[in-house]
Amino acid sequence: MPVVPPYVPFEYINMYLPVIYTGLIIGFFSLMAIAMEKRDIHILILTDLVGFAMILIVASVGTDLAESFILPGLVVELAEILAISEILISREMRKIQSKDMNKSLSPMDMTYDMEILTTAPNFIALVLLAFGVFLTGFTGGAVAGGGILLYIFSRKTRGLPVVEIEGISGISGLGWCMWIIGFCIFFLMPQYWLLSLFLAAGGLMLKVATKMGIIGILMREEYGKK
Amino acid sequence: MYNLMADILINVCLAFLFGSLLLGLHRKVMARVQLRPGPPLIQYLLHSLKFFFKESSWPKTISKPFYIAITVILCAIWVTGIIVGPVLKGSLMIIFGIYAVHKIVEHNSGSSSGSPYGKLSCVRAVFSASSELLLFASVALLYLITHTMDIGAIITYQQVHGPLIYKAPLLALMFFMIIVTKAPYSPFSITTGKDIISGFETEHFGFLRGYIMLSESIMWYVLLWLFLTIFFGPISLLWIFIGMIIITIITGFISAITPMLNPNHSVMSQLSIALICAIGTIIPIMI
Amino acid sequence: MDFLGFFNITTISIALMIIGSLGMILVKKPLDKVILFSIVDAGFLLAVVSFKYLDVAFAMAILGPISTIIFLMSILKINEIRKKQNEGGPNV
Amino acid sequence: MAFGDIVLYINPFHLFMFVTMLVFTFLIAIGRTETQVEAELGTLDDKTKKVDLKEFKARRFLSIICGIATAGAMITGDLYNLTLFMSLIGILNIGIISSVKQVEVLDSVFQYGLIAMMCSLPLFGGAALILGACGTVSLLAIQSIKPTAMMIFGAILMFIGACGESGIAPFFASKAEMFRTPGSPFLLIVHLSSLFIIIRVIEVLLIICT
Amino acid sequence: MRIGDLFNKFATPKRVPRLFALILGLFLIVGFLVPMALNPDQIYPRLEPQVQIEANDPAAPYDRGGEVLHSPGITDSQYPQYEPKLGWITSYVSPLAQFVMSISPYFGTSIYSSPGGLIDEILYYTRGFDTVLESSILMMAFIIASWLSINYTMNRKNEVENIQKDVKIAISESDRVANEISKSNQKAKRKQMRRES
Amino acid sequence: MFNVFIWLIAGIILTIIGTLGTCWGPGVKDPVVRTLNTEVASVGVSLILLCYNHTLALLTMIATSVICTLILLRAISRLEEMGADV
Amino acid sequence: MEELYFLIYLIVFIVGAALGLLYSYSIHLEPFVVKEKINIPILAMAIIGWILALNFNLLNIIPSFILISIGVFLIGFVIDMRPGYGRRETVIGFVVSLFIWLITHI
Repeated sequence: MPVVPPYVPFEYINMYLPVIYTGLIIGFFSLMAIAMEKRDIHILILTDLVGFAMILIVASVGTDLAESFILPGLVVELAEILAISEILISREMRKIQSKDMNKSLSPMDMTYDMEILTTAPNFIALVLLAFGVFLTGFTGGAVAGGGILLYIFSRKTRGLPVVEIEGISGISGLGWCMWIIGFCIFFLMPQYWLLSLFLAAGGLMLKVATKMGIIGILMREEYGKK
Repeated sequence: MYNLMADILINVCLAFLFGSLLLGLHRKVMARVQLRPGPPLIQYLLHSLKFFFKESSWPKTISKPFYIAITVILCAIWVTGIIVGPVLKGSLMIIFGIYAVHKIVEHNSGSSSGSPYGKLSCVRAVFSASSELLLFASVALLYLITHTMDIGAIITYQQVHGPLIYKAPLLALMFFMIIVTKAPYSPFSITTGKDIISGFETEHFGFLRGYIMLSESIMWYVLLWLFLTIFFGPISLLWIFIGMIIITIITGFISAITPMLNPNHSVMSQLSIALICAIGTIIPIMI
Repeated sequence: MDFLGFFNITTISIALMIIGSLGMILVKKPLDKVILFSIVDAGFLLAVVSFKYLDVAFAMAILGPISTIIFLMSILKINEIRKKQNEGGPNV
Repeated sequence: MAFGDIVLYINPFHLFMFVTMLVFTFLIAIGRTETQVEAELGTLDDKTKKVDLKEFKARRFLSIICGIATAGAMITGDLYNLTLFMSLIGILNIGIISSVKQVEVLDSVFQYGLIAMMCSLPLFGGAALILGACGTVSLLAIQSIKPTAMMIFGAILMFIGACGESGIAPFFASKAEMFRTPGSPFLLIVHLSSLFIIIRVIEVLLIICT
Repeated sequence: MRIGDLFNKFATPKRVPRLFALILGLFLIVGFLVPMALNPDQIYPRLEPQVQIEANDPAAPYDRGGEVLHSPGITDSQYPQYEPKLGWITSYVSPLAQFVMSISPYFGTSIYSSPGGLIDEILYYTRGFDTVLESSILMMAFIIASWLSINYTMNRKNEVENIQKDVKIAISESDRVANEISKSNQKAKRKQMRRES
Repeated sequence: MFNVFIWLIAGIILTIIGTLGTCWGPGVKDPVVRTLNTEVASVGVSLILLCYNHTLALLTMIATSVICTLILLRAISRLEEMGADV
Repeated sequence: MEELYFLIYLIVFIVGAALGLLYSYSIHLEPFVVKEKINIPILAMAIIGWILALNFNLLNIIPSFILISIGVFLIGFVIDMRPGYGRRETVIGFVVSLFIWLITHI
């Protein structure tokens, strides 16, 4: 059985047109909806769909390269949504503050009366972390990050203290350094590829996972206990 | 015996002197159209020389390295423009880049001074850059016709096929719009409009202003040189000079009789011209 | 006619997904949407299983509850906020 | 010089742009911000707008990264890499302005951010269409391929993306309004990066379309 | 001037994203008229879907040949001359992944996404620079978001400045209230005086 | 007989239904409803990725779409809490 | 070295212009006058200058660039006097020399 064909298989060529047209259609729909929409938060939500259209167009090529291009696309979408939603919030805060200095803008505390928040998260988070560490790389980071996020969340909603933000960003910086060193070794001394592979994969995993963890920490106010 | 350094030096001096005279002529033409006597021809030159001997002062509010460096950068890029254009007949893309840096200089010399007029000019520089770059992209469309970006190669192309102004008159119009935009007091020169004093030059005194004026005259020379060389084919230096004088007189007329546009309107009308001309050029190529 | 042959994994999962998604779009209450979303998710899990990617199914099975928890928490909070705002303006 | 499949694409034009970018980045690294003075309405007093130290540090960091990213975009020889550089520049431009206090400026940053997000569709999508049509994203390889309608479609998509990302007319308003804030070195890099990107994209389009 | 009004409308920041979306959306429709076809001569091609998993290959969708630490996998890269160790990463399988491989044929994805695998080859080695950029984008977005939230949107209760501001607001508020009270007092007094006079 | 095309078409249908639902579906004036509707489209996209055997991309997609939704929901709740009119 | 000659002409022109400006300022101190008479020496300078600049090939003995330089100097002197002065002289000189040029070339 051949492991890698010399050309793109016939099936992918058949699948190309439907998928790319789907991408164009959903891109068109969501962009038209944006053009009609008036409120800012709705446009932010709809840009998520524009990202899906992009992913479909990239994925339709159906090679390994296309797959490795989807990952940056997803990351860019996530990153931009995060940054822009934060800007939207701060803009509205400043607007309200300039109108009425007297208004409190701190988030409201909530009491969640859900049993699942006390029992499930620890286990799920542990499993996710283990799975993420096994996967490593970007995917592993995302999975492990989901675990960390859930853990922080559940602790927060139960009113327990969580780790400080500085510690987590320190780990993130360490991951970044590992990862860059891994890359340098790849290009300068390819004979040590195994070492650099582990450095890069581990570093990226740490980095992404801690980034996701930071999201959890950023949101600790919203879902805090009374 | 060919000496590159001497060539550069001669060309820079030539550009500075002739550019200043042309800008003086521009002012004179405007004055005559508006029934004023107007200053002497060499007034602009005398101005720019004068500023080098005046005392320089620094406002308290400036952003330090940029306030000074930006004028030097302005001077340096247009000297580079001379080297790439008249001296080496190099790539048009570099001149495109130089033009972009010129827009940056307009932007930053406005904002680095801390003056509100400079600030407004800075914002307007961003407005105008968004359309002027598209106009300048006419040089990119030339590539579709001539398949080269090299000025020397474009000249030889015109030797074979005749001047490009017959082949692509709309592109020439686009490029001419850039020249009009850069002319003082033109309807599109929103960055130096008199409603914001002198725009980005307001807070630059002494030798810094001298640098700015020097570079502006070089810029005027380079732009006219480019226009004549790209669209009128291999013509001698004498005819280039005569062409420059004619174009300056035309722009003088335009500047004298038109009011300055509101920034949005300026940008959008430039964009409309760019769009129409680009489409009008591309469609014949495709067919 | 073999009607039972119709109930294979493909049709069931596609039916689950399409019914779930149609329901999810037509239903207006956020909490109902979360329930219907888990139906869609179940259909998708079946799809992944029929593609024989056990580890992807595993990851989905873990991430599913997380998304449900997150949705629930957010929706509960938003409901609370809306209730308060209807009572007498925000942060009263 | 090569980073795996990503090869640098260099001629005098790119070197000029690259060096200019690095010069400006250096100036930003050593630069200080200006103090904006405005007259106040109703009185004879002046009102000064300053950039405080905390904000200054964050914005300078982002600006330097933006300068380096633009310099990289000038010399990269890979289409997909170029689009990634563009998105990086887009998000950095948002970040450089996002820490200001004026509501109007924040509003235009937000609108620009929305455009930057939508731009990921034309940028990555255009690059992927070109990949689908040519089988490669290396500019050196694309140069020798004759253009097809699909490649030109992808190229125009990329151009629309670059227009939105760099605030060329008719999408200039959201970008231009961002500049009504103090901090001239940082504003400079926002403007410079977008202009240089549009020039580079025009050049890349010419490479693709001929 | 109608056209002037139109130009002014284009220059409103709030309209720009919508305008952009409209233009882009309309241009996407043009895509249906353009003849599109996938060029089969791609770099990094892969087998048609589900072939490997149906052959019960334990490293299912990402098996690209090669023997662990003996021979490289098959990778069709753009510039093989710049990549002296091309394909080695694809062929490497970590001991843990080897164990997983031995127990079940359905764990291919996780096997090949743990160190050594196709995505590692492309992301880290042949197109490493893309990955640097991609995660720089993520990092920058996080820096922006966390800067904003730490300095502005979060922890508003505890900040000294905010407390000072709150105190100021409270003072001005009480001043205002006092003013209003005194004003109404005066009004009442005036009314009373008028009534009395 | 395992046919990828059935799944592909199912994915396409789901994506388009989800998009339409998000853009003009019932009750989308409420941002929460709109955000939840994007999940349908995301499942459709995931299905298409599955058909292409882009499984690593699929894993990442599942993780990031959850996080995206979380971020959006947080923004919505925060804005509503402030009483902002956006 | 065409550029070098042009540079010389330009410098000579500018020097001439500056001298003309200084000269006219020393002569005419009054404000701008709309009607002025033709000044004969200036007219002579203008005619000589324009003839030298345009018809340099008539005098083959002296190198042409010297002739042009002198001509350009005189032109500059006349053309750049105070506003309102030297206009008519310039026009007359230009017309005369153009006439001569046409005669010699046709």
